[in-house]
Amino acid sequence: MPRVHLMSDHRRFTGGEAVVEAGGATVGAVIAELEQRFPGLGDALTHGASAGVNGEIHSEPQYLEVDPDTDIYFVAPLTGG
Amino acid sequence: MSRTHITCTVNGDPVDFLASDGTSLLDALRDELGLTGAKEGCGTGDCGACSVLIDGRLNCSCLVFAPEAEGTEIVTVEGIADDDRLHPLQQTFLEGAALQCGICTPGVLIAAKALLDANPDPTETEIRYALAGNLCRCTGYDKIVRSVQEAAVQLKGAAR
Amino acid sequence: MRYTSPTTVDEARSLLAEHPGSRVFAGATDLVPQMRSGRPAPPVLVDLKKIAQLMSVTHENGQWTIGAATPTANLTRNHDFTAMFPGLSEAMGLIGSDQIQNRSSLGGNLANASPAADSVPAMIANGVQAVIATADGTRTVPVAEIVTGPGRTSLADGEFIVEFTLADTPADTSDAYLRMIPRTEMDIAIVGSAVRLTVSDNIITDATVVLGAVAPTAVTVPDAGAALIGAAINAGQIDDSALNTLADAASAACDPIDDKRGTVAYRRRVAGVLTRRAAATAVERAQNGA
Amino acid sequence: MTVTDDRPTYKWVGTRPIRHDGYEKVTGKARFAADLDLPGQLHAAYLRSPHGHARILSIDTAAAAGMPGVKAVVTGADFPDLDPTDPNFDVSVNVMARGTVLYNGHALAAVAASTRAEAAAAVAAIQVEYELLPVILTLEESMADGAPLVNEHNITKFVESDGPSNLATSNVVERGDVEAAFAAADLVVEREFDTAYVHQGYIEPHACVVDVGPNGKADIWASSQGHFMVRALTASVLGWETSRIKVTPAEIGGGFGGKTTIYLEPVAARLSEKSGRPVKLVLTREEVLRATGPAPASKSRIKIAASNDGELTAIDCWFGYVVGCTNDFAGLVGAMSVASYKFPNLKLEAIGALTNTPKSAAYRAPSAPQAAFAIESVIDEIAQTLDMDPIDIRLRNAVVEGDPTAMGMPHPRIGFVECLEALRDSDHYRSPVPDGAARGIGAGFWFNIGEQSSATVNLNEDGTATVITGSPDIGGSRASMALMAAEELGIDVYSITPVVADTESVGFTDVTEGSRATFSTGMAVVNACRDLIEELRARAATILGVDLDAVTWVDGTAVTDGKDPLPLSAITAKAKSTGGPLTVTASLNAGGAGPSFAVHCCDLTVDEETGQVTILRYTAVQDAGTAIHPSYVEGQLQGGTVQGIGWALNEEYIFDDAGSMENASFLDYRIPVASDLPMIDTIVVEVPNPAHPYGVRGVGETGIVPPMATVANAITRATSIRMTSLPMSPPKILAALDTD
Repeated sequence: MPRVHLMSDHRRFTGGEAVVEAGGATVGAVIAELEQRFPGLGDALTHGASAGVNGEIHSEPQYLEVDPDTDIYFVAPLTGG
Repeated sequence: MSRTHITCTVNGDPVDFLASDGTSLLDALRDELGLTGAKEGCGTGDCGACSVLIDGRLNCSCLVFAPEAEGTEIVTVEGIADDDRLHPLQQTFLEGAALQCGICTPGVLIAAKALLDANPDPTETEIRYALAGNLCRCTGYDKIVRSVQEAAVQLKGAAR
Repeated sequence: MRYTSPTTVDEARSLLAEHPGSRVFAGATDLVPQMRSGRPAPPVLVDLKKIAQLMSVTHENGQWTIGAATPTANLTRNHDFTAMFPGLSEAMGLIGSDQIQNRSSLGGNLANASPAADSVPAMIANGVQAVIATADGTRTVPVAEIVTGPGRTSLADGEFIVEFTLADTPADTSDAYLRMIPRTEMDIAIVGSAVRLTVSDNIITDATVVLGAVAPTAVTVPDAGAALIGAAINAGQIDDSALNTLADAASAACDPIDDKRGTVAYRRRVAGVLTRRAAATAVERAQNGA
Repeated sequence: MTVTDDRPTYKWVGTRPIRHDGYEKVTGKARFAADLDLPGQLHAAYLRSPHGHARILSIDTAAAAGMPGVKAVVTGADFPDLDPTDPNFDVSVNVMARGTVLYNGHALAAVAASTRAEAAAAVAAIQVEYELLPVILTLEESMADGAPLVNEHNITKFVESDGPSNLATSNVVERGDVEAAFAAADLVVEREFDTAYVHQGYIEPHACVVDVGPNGKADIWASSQGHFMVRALTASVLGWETSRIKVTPAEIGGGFGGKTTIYLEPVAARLSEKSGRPVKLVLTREEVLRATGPAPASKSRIKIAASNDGELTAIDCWFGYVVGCTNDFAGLVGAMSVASYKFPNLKLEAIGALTNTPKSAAYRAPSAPQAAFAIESVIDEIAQTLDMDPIDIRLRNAVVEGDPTAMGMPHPRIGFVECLEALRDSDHYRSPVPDGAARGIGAGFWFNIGEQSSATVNLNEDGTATVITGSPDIGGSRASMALMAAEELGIDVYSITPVVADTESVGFTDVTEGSRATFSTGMAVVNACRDLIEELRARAATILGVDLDAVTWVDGTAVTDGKDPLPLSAITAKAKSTGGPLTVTASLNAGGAGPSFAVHCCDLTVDEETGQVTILRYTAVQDAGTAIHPSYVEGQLQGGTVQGIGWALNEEYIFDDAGSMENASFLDYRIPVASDLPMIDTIVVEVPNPAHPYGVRGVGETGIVPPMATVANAITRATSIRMTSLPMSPPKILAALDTD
């Protein structure tokens, strides 16, 4: 299952776990499963984070496809100057 | 506010226009004559983007009241090329990438021309002080200074 | 607002009398920023630059006469003048950019009454006199008596400065002006220090020290002058203890404020440092006949 | 000088043609937003709050509306109230205050009149009654227990919240066991730092002209870093459908992040709508400084553990950013600058605190410079304590591909080590430090971002091409687009006309920020060109009477065995007979923006009697991936460096106790002038970004990250004092020397 790496700010939903596994073929599906297991986390990830997948950061990752061995890093939204 | 009829020479052409007495020469050039090359970056003489030559002297046109232009000869960035041939400073600025956004460029070119008109062989330090009244936020001045140096070399070569 | 450009002093005098609240100007380098920052526009602007007397520089019979509206660049490009008054020229060469110096004038720099005006300490140190057009004639006063506080002068309504006079410096006398600004250009002085002195047989026989930007007006510091007078010059260097006394006197004379440009402590400290350095430069010039 | 890491050889990429928009810019013909005038145009002016924080009890505009020349007046009542949860709520409130002014300079009314003078006179006639509220100016005041609210609508992001507060955001990132690492360390250095508000300082004040026609459609000409952004935000603030607005990009006179948002356009649009006339709105310099985007002030605490041989084993740091009066600051990731080094144990906490000061905006590598100043200073202190060369300690700990970023995701291929080595081997670093001077080193990086871009490439009948994009050109990007298109198509770079088109003439493109234009929009151009080449091959096959597979595209010609090569111009000349015009559009949402690392080196002197710093020599080394137009890459490095030097030495916002900015002019907000500086030498390192067809990394942002620490570290080595507060102005340096 894809491994999800959480910012510290989101670990309050997982009882402190920094890395959790969740099934799904897309980042959106992974988030949906996390919401089921950790109510509130899905919403926080959807609205307050970007996702780093395969070395690329995506601000709207919902439909991004992931493999079972993918690492998903949720990070604070990135901006530029 | 009363309006004054002003007659002067701009970039070699005799012109006349009406301007309110409190209007700056910068606004008169831009609004009455349509010469928008000179820019307003501050309106207080601190950035040099509005630089023009008045009777050969470098001025911030934002500090000059329009009626003061009566009878003067004014040169703006629009007037420094020789017909279709760019002034060597314009050419070296292009070749040397001495501009990024380009908003300060008209004023810098005029200030650099005033320098080279008076001092054909300036040192780097002289160039830097001569351009100290022209703020540029994009380039860090490096390529501007180098391009002025290159133009000085070309102008001296042409003068020989 | 109406722009006028009289061609005689009389004409300017009449305009000012007819239109109370009107303003004379030369370079407008202070006037325009003041108007932009919301200060009320005067009903009539009186441009003094069309009056030949105010735009001329003459040197006759050991005396310089400088029109009050003359651009400072005209003076800093005048080699005779800069050779005789290197410190005053330095001060004028520090008033803003080349663009500003093609407009700024000694009259404007003085009458604007900024505590930080660069040319004022150097003018006072050199004993410059101001010739003022009054309602019905002229009066002549030392530059030191013009400014009475920030933005305030002893000029009565309708009065304006016509010209400045100053005498040639003797060969054994010279001056220097230094100021502290955070950048190298385009700043207002945090501290300015002008020193004029005379060196005779390796002894300083006369000295005047005037500070700018450290008090409501430029201040002459008699104690600092006194610290220099009598000091020995050894191989071009002023006696150390005299320099220390000088620096302490300069610092002690400061009555500065904390503002966006500098702190009280900084101004006091640097007033001493710059005065010491300016004195050293002035000595070098005096001994080299500059 | 360029260091190339197995970079392919190109014909056009990496050359230095004269930029296509250059002629207009050296002859005064380039049209910036304030250069445009429309027939019948009105001029607008703002009323701005003279108070740092106040409730607006009433606004009486009746007298103003009746003044000579006045055609329209607007206040907050003329704009819809967005829901506080709307992502554009803060922009909306900043554009025009509703009910409360949040900072001195906050706009609360505007007037359109026939002349600027009439508009200004009418503004002065607007009567406002205020009820003064407490003014919060510092991080300590903002975070104090029981502190009054800066902005009653602020809800903290990222953490659980029980109502409005002054906390904007809070992020924590941790890995390893920081406590254990500190306990076991040979050396621990801990320091606190602070930095002042600084402004982007673009020379062009914000400007726009807006004409709302009788059909309700708005034509906007504006200077911005993204005209699609202007369209979206303006529509949102006005409560309009996006399709009512067309935005034409004017030339932009500098942005540096500060023009990634809007201030004026909805105001000018409403004034135009009410008056039925075009309205021009141009800010004064004072307004730019008082009411547009400063970068946040900051405080920080940094604690780093090291072993005696220079391994950095742990970092524990806290950053507090002072973000101004609203909470759409999203730049805390900049604090991730710690990820320049491996740090097996790491704790990073960053908060944003609200104050009654202007809403902050992005500025080149947002929030990274403040963090890098602190971290690079502490690392330098460790190097000094261990008597290590400052480059060696960085090489010993520098991240390479696969090492984790602060948030854990591995770094892609990066060029930090290459930059450090390039500086180590440079003439500057190998030269002795001049007598009386000292040398400092600093480093930093920026992630860069990708996002959405579109490009259309039209081939013209004569074999030339027009490259149309939606990325405003803030530093020479048109030339880069033309170079990449020339490389792809195989035609002369001067046969290409790069154009930045309006919102109705090119596909959607995100704002030019995060150093993304040459990366993402460039990639769209390359994709369009590659599709076009496929089409050119097909047309050539038709003309030559061969199979498509038999045609290859080589250096601007269609090549097939046994026949003369067919140049592009021969194909475009027969476009009509082979299927019609040759034009292709490409769009993408780019991932894979490559981080760009930099290392800077500075020689300077300190006048220990006045505190004045003089910079003698400066070298900026940076990884550009591939430099498409090296002159403009160098220019980005030099410009960012000098902005950083200004930030280091003299730039700062000075507020009085009531929150009024005391130095709102270029005279007293001291950006560097030409005589302050030496030449800025550059070394462009090229470690290609594998995610871009030409290996491009954005270069615009990183240059501003290292200078503050570079200068501070040199000052320390010159004087033995450690400056921990920016700006390092002469009074602060002298005070530090005196207390040392």
